[in-house]
Amino acid sequence: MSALAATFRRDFALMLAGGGVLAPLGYFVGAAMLVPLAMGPERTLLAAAGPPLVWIAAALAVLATLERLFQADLEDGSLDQMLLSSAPLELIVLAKGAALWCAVGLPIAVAGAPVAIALQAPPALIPAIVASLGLGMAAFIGAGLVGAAVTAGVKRGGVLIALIVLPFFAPPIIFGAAVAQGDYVGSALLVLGGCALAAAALGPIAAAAALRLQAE
Amino acid sequence: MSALAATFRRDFALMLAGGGVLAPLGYFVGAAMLVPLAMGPERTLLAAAGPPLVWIAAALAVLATLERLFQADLEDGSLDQMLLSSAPLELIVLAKGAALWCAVGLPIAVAGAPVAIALQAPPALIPAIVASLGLGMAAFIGAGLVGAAVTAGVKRGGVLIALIVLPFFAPPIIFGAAVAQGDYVGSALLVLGGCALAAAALGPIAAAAALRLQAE
Amino acid sequence: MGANRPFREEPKLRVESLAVARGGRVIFEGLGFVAEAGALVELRGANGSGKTSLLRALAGFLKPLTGRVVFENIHEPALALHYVGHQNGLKPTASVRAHLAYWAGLLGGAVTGEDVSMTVGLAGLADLPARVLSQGQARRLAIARLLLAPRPIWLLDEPASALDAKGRTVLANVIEAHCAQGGLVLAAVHEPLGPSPTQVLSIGGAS
Amino acid sequence: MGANRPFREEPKLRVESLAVARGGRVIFEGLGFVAEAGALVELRGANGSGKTSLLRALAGFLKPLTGRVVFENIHEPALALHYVGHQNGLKPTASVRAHLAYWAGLLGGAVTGEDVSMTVGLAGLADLPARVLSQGQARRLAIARLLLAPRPIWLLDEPASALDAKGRTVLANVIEAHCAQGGLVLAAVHEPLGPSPTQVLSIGGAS
Amino acid sequence: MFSTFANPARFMAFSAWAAPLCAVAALALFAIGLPWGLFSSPADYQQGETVRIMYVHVPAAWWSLAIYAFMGGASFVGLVWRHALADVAARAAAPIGAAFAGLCLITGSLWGAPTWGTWWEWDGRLTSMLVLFVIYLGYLALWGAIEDEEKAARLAAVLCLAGLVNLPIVHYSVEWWSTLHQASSVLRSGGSSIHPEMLGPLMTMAGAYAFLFGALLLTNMRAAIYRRRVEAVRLRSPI
Ligand code: HEM
Ligand SMILES: Nc1ncnc2c1ncn2[C@@H]1O[C@H](COP(=O)(O)OP(=O)(O)OP(=O)(O)O)[C@@H](O)[C@H]1O
Ligand SMILES: Nc1ncnc2c1ncn2[C@@H]1O[C@H](COP(=O)(O)OP(=O)(O)OP(=O)(O)O)[C@@H](O)[C@H]1O
Ligand SMILES: [Mg+2]
Ligand SMILES: [Mg+2]
Repeated sequence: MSALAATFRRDFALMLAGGGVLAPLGYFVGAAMLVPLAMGPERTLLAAAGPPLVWIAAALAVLATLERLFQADLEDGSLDQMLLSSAPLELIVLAKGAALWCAVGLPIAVAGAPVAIALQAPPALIPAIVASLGLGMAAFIGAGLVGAAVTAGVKRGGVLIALIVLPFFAPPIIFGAAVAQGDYVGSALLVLGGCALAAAALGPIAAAAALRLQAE
Repeated sequence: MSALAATFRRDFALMLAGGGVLAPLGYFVGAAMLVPLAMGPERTLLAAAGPPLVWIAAALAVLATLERLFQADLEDGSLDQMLLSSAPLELIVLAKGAALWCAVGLPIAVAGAPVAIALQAPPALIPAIVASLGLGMAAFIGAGLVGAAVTAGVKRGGVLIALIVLPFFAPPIIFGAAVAQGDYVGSALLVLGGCALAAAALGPIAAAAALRLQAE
Repeated sequence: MGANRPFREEPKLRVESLAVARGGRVIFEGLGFVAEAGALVELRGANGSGKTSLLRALAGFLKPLTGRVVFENIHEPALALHYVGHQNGLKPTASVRAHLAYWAGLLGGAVTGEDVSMTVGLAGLADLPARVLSQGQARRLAIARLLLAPRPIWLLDEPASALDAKGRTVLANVIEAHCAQGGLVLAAVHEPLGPSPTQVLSIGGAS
Repeated sequence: MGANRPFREEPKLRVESLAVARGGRVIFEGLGFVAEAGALVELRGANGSGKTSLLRALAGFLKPLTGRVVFENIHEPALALHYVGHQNGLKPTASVRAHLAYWAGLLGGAVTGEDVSMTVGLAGLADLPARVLSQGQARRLAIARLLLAPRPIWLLDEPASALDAKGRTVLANVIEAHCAQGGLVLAAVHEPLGPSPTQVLSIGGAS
Repeated sequence: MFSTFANPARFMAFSAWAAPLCAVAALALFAIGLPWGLFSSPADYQQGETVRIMYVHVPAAWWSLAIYAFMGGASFVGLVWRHALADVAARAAAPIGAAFAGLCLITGSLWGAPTWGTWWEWDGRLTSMLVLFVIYLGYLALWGAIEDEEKAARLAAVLCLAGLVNLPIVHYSVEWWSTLHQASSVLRSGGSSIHPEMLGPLMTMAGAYAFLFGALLLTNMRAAIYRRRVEAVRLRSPI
């Protein structure tokens, strides 16, 4: 177990170091703030189109943090040590994902509240939006782990990763956007919960399988 | 001069290697395709809100390619060689920027046409949109060079870079979105041209200054 | 499992007609040898002859083309190996202390970081981020892994690179102590490490 | 400017009361020496004593705290230096040939890559991406830079690391030839390079 | 892994005659199905003649899903039993599946223009199908990005298995969020509800697509195996 605790602590610390939580947050908020810029001042339009875009900003913010997730470990030799650990790689990857969720997913979910308001989401929906983002982030990260692991060996995989991972981001985004628009909130949240569970359970297994092949 | 040619050729080749032009394209198209997913099927809404979002997708696609631009050079020692080159660093950075524009900016501008159509932009506007994207990409890259240089030393700068660069992305996005919406197209294109020129002229100088400090 | 406890299992390594290919080219074929507990095996060969490839195949990172690698008298296969490769496996932003703590957890270490960094001569640098370490200091940190968690078999890839004279003697002592404990050390080298090898394995000339 | 042309300028390096600090800590101070054309200066010192810092200060990458570095009889300052550091400066996806072509352009080289890769013993690997090169092969590629473009002053940081015996002799010959041409070589080393140094500079014990 | 090439040897023998046979069968069924569907089958009472696109569209859709499922199975076998032939099969099927998916998208939107009055709509089925198409592309892109075949095969297999989750989404999308696209009328519990006069040609075309897939798959696999054999020979000769 202490291998997992160590991995979690280490990765969490690494993500806070340099840039810190602020960085992905900045990306998220920045990307979201581009929307009003692009769409112009009409509040009606923004009110209609804005809220779901919170999800795009969130998805892309996660994507930006995924590229180097395993690539760095592969290049600097850390992956070798992960493979020699006393704990199975699957759990170690799970711990890394958990650290990512705490360091990036959670802050973004929380920041989702002000951002959603800025994008004219009805205040009544904010709690649901934050909750849905929290679940959605878990789903994104679970799927992202696989994409990151599969492309770890590829140079500039960060953009190939987008091609591979975005399809898997589609379901959470669709249902998350539904929440943001106030459509069938309850059931959408359920589906998101399902996505999150499935991703958290299957993601690490697939990612570990891919990583074993990466270490050469 | 051959130093610049060599830099351009090398960087262009590096960007095509692994992932290739397809990669940033995939990111761009992927990000743009998320919009309808998030906004749902109402085509009227999409027609109103969609086209400007092409610019957000484009901006974020560039952002994704910026992170490692100088960070890798710093870590693997290539920056030292750039500093020892017979040509001034400013010009070498310019050449790198030019390579980035050709390998990423141009393809995205071209891909802007189908994407804009998918986002319900009026076909008559497509040529203007593509042209504006071409100019906007130059502006993005010029500003991005500075951000990449300043954050080269920072781990996971890719997300910090967003914070630093996105403000500079705002003007091109505003005017570019105006073009996408068919507002004062002509003058907007002029402004974009101005942004592009300014960024291409000043970006490399500022970036080079920052890089000199990075090499320690 | 304390660091002081010798390896009663008498670990043994048997390699049978091993062949390794990289990127579609056979690097070496038909390699076989046996290494007993307490042995120090030096791998020698020209640049590109396949020393690193062999070590990575032994560690299980690289699937061999043919042949097999057998560890005998190893009770916990997950805890059998240490690998110190060309790459030190450091994170630029993490401090020396943080690295030791992480590895202790990851590899199931029992020793405290303080003693270890003292041994390898990193005392006083505990709070520096790895980014600022000198080449040799970084290498010492990687070598510190060997002392953090007791594991019977050590696979070392040019462990002495970038080390100064003092660093080399420390390394030599560490290796000797491990062999004396009944550990098994395989090291790829270009020059002798110091302790006289019980076995020297030369890998065929590269391209 | 052909590679064969000796350096008529008789390059000369004068360092006066140099002090370098890293991250707020003074690494060394009051360092002064003069190196004449044709000299091979070996820098020695424990890990962390500041060899790399000194070389980077001489190269102008690192701003010294105090003191100054003067190059004499150098007509084109931009073409004065070669620097081979701990990092080889390779791009994993670029081929050996691509690297040589790039450096030739960047550094204003005159020689063709073929001869060079022949000299350093990379012939036959020209099309391999740097990613797959072995440690020593990568080092050889970095050393090939020295031959690509003729520059009077070479700053080498542990140039022989990861090189096999053959590689070391090649390196020694290259250095001797350069000095014989009136070039100037400063090399940080832990063991002698081969050619007898005209000057050995020891940097004070590290913190 | 090379021991398993004894098995591919048998496969080569089998495919040597199976591939052309599939090709012939496909041609024959197309020869029957196309005229039957495009000319002699009844027009739809609402959609009129455009309904005939169905005979191209629907089989393409079905098989693009089936092929991905097939790839999933092959990937699983390749990963678990390290069966070289399975890797080859998955890789060989991908471009065909991608082509069918693309065909489904194109014919679909061609069909949509007259019947729905729009080329494209972000409706559940259409979107999920587009996602499947992108997954195909990602799978192929990954293969392209990794030089080492062995490694590419395993990594792509992992990706392919992960992508399986999209299949049920595509199939049930019409029921989950019922928008434009019509629900299943053939592949549904409780028997098909489609007009038998249409069912005939539709099934003939489905069969034709099946044999077309078989023929293309086997030829692709043969080509890949020949390439790998050359590789194997090179592997045996040290540098
Ligand atoms: C780009 C647009 C379209 C796409 C991507 C698309 C996609 C699909 C897919 C994936 C299936 C197979 C579903 C399954 O069996 O699981 C399907 C079946 C079908 N599609 Fe489409 N479709 C499109 C447009 C249309 C249009 C415009 C029509 C007619 C109005 C249509 C009529 C049908 C019919 C009749 C079936 C067979 C349903 C069944 O019996 O299972 N499609 N389509
Ligand atoms: N993917 C690949 N494609 C082609 N050749 C490869 C690939 N990977 C490694 N090689 C070759 O395999 C050989 C063995 O490399 P390896 O790192 O094992 O050598 P080494 O003995 O460790 O050399 P060194 O002493 O320089 O560390 C090298 O010649 C290298 O070029
Ligand atoms: N940013 C920094 N903050 C604090 N200390 C630093 C920083 N950068 C370097 N140092 C210290 O400076 C010292 C000199 O480092 P340098 O790389 O010059 O040593 P070196 O002589 O090259 O050692 P080696 O032989 O291991 O290469 C090291 O002790 C290192 O820890
Ligand atoms: Mg090696
Ligand atoms: Mg040094």
